[in-house]
Amino acid sequence: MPENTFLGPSLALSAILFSLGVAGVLLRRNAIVLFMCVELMLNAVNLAFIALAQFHGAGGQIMVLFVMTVAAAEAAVGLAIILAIFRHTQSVDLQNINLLRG
Amino acid sequence: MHLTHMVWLAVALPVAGFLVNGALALWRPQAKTAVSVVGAGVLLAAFVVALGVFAGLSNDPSQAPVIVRLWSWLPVGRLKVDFAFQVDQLAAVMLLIVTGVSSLIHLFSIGYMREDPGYARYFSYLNLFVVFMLVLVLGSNFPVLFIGWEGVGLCSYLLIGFWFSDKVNADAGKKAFIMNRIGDFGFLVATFFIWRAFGNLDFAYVSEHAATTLAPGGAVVTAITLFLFLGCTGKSAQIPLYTWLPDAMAGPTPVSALIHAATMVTAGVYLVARTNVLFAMAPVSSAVVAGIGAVTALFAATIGLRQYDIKKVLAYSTVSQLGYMFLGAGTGAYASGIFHLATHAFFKALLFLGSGNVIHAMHQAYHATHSHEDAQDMRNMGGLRQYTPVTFWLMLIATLAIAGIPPFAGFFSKDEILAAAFARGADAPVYYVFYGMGVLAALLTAFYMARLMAMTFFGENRTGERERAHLHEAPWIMTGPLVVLGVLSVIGGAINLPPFIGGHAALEHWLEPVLEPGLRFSHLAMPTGSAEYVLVGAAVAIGVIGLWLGFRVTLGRSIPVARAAPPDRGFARVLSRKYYVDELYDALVVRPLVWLSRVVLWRGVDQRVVDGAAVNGAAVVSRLAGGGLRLLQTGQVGVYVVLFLVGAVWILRAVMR
Amino acid sequence: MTRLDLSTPLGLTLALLPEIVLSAWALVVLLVVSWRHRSAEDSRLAGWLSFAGVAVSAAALAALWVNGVTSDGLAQMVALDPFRYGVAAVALLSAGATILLSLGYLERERLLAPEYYPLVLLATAGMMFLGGAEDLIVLFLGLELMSVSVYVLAGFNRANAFSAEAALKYFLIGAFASGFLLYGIALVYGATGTTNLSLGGAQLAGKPLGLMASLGLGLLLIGFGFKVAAVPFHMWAPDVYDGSPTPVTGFMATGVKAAAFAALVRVLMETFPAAASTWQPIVAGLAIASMVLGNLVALTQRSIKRLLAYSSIAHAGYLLAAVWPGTPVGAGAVLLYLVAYSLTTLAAFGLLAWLGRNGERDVTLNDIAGLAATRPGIAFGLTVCMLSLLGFPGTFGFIGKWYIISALVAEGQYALPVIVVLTSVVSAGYYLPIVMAMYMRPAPSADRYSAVRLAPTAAGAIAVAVAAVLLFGVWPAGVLDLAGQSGRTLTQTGVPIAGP
Amino acid sequence: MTSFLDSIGYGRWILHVLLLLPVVGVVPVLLGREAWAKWTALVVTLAEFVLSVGLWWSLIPGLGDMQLVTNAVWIREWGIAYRVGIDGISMVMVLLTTSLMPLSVLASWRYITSRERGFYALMLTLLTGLLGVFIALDMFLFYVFFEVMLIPMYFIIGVWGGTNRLYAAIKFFIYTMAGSLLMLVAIVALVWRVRAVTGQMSFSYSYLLEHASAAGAAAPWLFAAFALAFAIKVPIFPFHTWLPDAHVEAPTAGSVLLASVMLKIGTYGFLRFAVPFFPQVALSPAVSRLMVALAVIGIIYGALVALVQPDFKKLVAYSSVSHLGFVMLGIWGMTLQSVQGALMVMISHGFSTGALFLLIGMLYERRHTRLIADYGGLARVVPVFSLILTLVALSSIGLPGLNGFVGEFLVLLGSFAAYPWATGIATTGVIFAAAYLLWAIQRLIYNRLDDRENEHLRDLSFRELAVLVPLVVGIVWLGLYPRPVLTRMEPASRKFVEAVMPGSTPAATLGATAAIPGSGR
Repeated sequence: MPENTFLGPSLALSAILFSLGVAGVLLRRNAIVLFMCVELMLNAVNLAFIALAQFHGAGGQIMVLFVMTVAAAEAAVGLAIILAIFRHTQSVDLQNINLLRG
Repeated sequence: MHLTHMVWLAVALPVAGFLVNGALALWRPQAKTAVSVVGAGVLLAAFVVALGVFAGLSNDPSQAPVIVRLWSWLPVGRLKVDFAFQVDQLAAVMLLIVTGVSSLIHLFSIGYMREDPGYARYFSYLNLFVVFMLVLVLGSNFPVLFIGWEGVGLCSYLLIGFWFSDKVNADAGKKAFIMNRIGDFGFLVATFFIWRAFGNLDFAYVSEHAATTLAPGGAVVTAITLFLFLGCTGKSAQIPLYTWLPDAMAGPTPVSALIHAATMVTAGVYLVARTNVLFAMAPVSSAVVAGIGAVTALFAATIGLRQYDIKKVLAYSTVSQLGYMFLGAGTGAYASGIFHLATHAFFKALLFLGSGNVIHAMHQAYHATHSHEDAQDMRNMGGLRQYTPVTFWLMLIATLAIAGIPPFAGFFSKDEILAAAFARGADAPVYYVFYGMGVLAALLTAFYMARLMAMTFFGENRTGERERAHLHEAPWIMTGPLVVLGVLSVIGGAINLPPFIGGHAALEHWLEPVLEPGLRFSHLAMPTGSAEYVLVGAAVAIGVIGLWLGFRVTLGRSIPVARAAPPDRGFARVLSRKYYVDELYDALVVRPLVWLSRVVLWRGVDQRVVDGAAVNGAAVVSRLAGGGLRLLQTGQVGVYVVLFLVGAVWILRAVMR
Repeated sequence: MTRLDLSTPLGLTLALLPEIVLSAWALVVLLVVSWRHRSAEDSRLAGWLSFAGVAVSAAALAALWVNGVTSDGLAQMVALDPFRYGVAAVALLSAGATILLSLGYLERERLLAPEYYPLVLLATAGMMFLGGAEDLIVLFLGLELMSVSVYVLAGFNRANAFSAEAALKYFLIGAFASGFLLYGIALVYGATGTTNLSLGGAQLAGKPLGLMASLGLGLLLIGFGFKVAAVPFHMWAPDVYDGSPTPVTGFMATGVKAAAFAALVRVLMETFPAAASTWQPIVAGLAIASMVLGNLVALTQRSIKRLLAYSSIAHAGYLLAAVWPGTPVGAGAVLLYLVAYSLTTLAAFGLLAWLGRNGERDVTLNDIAGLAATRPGIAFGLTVCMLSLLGFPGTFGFIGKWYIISALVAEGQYALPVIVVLTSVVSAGYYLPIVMAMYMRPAPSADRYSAVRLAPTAAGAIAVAVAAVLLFGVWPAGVLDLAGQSGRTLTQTGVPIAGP
Repeated sequence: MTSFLDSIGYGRWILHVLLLLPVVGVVPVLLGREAWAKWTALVVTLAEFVLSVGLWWSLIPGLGDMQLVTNAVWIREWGIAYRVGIDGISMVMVLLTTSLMPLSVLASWRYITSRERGFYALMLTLLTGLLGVFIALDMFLFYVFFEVMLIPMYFIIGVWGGTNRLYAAIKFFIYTMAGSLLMLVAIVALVWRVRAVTGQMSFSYSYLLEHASAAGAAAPWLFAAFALAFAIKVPIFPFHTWLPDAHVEAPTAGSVLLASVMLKIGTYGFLRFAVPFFPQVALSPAVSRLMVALAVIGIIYGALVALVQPDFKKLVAYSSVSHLGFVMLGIWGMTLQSVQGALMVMISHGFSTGALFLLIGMLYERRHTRLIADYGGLARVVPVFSLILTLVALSSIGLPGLNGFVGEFLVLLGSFAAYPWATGIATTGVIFAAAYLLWAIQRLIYNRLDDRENEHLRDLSFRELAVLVPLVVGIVWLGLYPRPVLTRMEPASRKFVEAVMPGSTPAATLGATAAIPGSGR
């Protein structure tokens, strides 16, 4: 076991970053920014994985790699979707995107 | 032929008549000769059978009732109701009266209804009535009696509303049925009480075990008898359920004679006699019966004073006379009640048929001149004795009979009842009051009958100049039955001649086997000697005075024709409007009930509360709730995220509890 | 019962054969469509190829199932039990039906991009991994594979603003929810030291749940709540279901939901059986909220597609109610209900896809008025679907509800079943008007529906589904048995043995 | 007769054939020509009736147990089986159903003019559903039939009904379903509770009945769920408001079957399931007082509301509420007489109310109105119609000598001992019944014929007479000689009463059944 793991601070930082991401999603209206905030949440979790992996073996670290891959895939798909919507509305402001409701 | 076969034959004959006439009514309504032969023929045959039954029974030394079980009707566990007939002395008497009077009235109807398009239908109803009447008097237990009890009500309904195109007639029929049903409610409840107490519904069983099963004067027997009597008030038109009977005069006059005078309406008296032991064990109920009877006798007689429709007078007279019968039965003089029932059947049938002849003549006259005057209003009559002499003499006999003038039939029976009431006064003083009312009613009876005779047959004729030429006596087929009834009204008293003029109370002795259980509980010491003579003398005097006053007052002034008559004033108006009882019932019962049903129950409870608020309300609330929740779905991702986070916070709080 | 030795490559390959076949097939199809992607012909080719892939995968799955293959020792990453097979079957069923329904639909809607089909295959592979995941990593990967594919499918009708909006909403909130799920995985991993579900369960057994595990559980529930469209994480569902191409909607409502539920059941029953008292109230709350809201709001919908979207939220509620007991019977009920619901919903959306005329987005009640007079077959099929969704006896839906109620009552739970049935009564308020419109109202004109032509493939798929709904409704013994066995095996694999 | 039936193995196949034949009959109805549909349906329903008649002789006299029982595994794991069988009660209900069905088909002959194939197919399906309810001895099977028959009726009302049919159909469906779904929960709960005690899972009626005490503390809730389902079906006040709407909107055949058979399923359910499963609850003072009170309210309330209905069909619908109140009173009277009476009311009501609906349907075919005010004086134009209407109305009023009286009298007689006050109040129902029906009859066939449109109405045709005469015969026969029916039901009724209230009927009273040589076998 490593002596100085900074587990507590790492997890706290992770939680703070995650919360920042959540807050961003909650507060922002731009689809791209919103997506960036989601990415922030994912990376916050990655931090937690890394921190925890110090104790629990490689599983966490492997997970981080997968998460990064998945995030990349999501980004690709997501940006394409945002692009598609931009063609229709000429905007990525989510407040204008409410054709579907009720 | 054995007695048992005769019993069912007596019922089967009118059944056959009903079926044949019913078929003819539907498919060959014009075959009037066939209808007449069948309709009256089966009744005459039934009367012959009834004579045979009577003879058979009087030759039977055991005096025990003959029970004829036809089939098992309602067998459920302990309950074993057979469709069975019971012939005993009481049933035999009723059998004779019913078939006899019915035969006469059927014959009369052949003439009276000749011109009616519903001739066949009429006879089928009339036959059916006799069927049910016989079931009523022959039934050996409460449910079978109830078949007849309701069946005669049905026929009464059908016959009152015989000319149904007129709403008044149809209304009268319906009213009769529903008023009777109120009484039937009482009958049913009484039956339930009896079942609970006895576990059996046979008359024979109840008579035999009443003394050991029930406590004399106890609550149960009192309840049974009061509910039974409620049934009687409906069927026999006593206060408070009497109002249908005057309306029932809307039916053809022979129907009024048969059903609403001679037979059906006396069923209540028969029922009390049939269950005499129960009434005898319940002195309170008996007093109620006698009291209601006395009050009704007096009350109806007062209304009779001021009626102008000849049939209405007779109708109130019937109510009044039925009151006498109940006074007798309530006093414990069951035999006297039955006696009066028999004599009343003769003279009242005679009166109705006579009035039928009068109406027939009046109707013919008005019909000939196409006039639309009221053929039943006595103010349009007067002096008819020249035109319908036979009818006049016969009705005069009946009037004397009903007024209690010796030696006519009514004298003996009415006198016995009054004497019994007086005698009962010795141990229950309230009966003195009843007696007084009875005497007063007798006075009024004589008065209104005299008024009827005077207005109809005496004085100037008021029918009209042109019409007068068309007034004729009825044909022999109608007068013939009247003659027979006239003879019976004269000599009818002979069936129960009291000892003080040398008779030996034949009917009373004949009925003894049936009435004996009741008499054990309420023995009646009839007045004898000088007291008896005083009572008889007083009764006769009252009758004579009433008649004299009646003629005197009526003939003493000129009578305007109905069209020109001024409306009654003061108490006369109250009387002619029958104390406003119909209006009172309408305002207190009918209207509130319809209002309750329509406004409160249907529109209120049903449509507003149950359906509106609860059922459709649930649907509306669901839809509104859905609509409200739907508002969250704004299409805005921001809102979705907020809700998401609300849920997230809720879950995270829940896991960390 | 055949036991596979998972330490050998052959054993591993065999164990994952259906998924491997499907994934590989998807790549092959992708390769094919990369040079044949212009004409309707090409689209049809890709479709039939993909259907063949589904069939082959199904055959592999059947081989595993029939032989009762289980693992020798503890399965490490992917479960080898009938529950997985059942869920995989639902996913394949959903995929196969979706492909058949799409064959004509895409042509009619001029969506001639054959990439559609490989995406369906990949999403299906994702579902199978998700449903069979025995490890949180696999679970996450399966989930993302499925989700990313479905994001694209939702927005497949690029030219249509509704479709694009649906895709965007689904994607943004989906990614957001994935974050929660992932965080949950991290915390569970932190609390137990493993990503394996059963081993994690062994770690958590017999002691109170710590803070980290609790938070992990909560975050996982949030993530799954989103995927199964449980209230209050449901807001995306009506919009996305509404905007997506109709066959995709059917696919989402069935396959995605089934896989997510399977994973949820597995996580709760294998990792958190000891914490039942913690998650049961949450599951119950989600279930009740979903049943109530879904059914009530569905009452107010005019568009049938949107109505079915809300109804699918309600059905998520019923399924959550079946998750509540955490017993084998409950797991069996979930599985059976998923099968019943999937069959019915696929048929319903399939019919709906064909009733919507070209260019007309909403099919409302008015648009099916009097349908029965001229198109009795379609009307009958849709009626059977509505009755099955309603849970009416004689249909498969009833058997599903019966099983759920049974599972709840067996645990002495009465409130949930009562809410299940009461909200079902509410649901009659919107299912029946659909039947009513078809049978009891006159058609606007005699030839109103003469243009409705079902493609033979779609008609065949729908007919089979409707027939199955009726058959299993009357003769459910076989599927009940399968579901029951599958449910039982779920806990058996949860028996902890020595870790790696 | 019995030996003939034995020789063809009647008892072994009859119940299955009765259930299957209508479903099989649906095929030719749907595939054949439109014009043939009614003939096919008539033939099938008549065949069904003829086949079912043999049941009359196939029960062992004096035995109150289930007979002709079949037991075939359906869903083994859940203890669900295809279990069917009958006792005296269900036999009579089956015969009631099969006898009314051909009449309903005949009554639809000219009434149904569109989509005939669909209509008659639904009628046949409905027949299977109705029969299934009465002969199912497995709770699962029962529940399936109980619900399945809603569908045909829903379509019959909704497609061939009157102007407000959509509302009526959905109300009927949802209302009934609401109750039955709660019962479903109760059934499952009972099964699991029994399993917890005995270790065996079974939906068998007899097994559950034997072990129903396992319900324990949950019994009141389970009873409530059963009772609610059946109370809605009966319907008991205040769950009755679906009935007038459904009746008024339904085509004649629908109304007839709804009133004559479907309502009886509610009371049958009480007799067969709700009360025997949970006797302690059903007979607890609170529950029995409540049920008796609701029964009496139903009697009076139904009659009073019927009094003021302008629509004759609605009037008859409310009169059903009143009549079914007698049945409920009889069941809770819990004596042999009252239970037998309740069963007789069920049968009688089937005949007389069915006939009333048929009659008003015949008028409606001629004049296209059901409002009483549109008629009057009809007795002059249509005497045969009027005669039958009067007779049927009198039967419904409970005129002794006709069928209506027998049941009501026995119910009241039997209930009086336990509930004198309630029975007394209920007895006033006879007054109100006379009031509302006679008033309606008067306004229909008596009074002046003042509407020119009524002057040339046709009297009943031969077909219509063929529909009505069997009912009239039944009305008179059951009124005068109900003994064959009573004796056939008595063993089952006795079993019910004794099971629910042990020791209530002393052994000495068994005489009635023993003393019937010549009837039955």
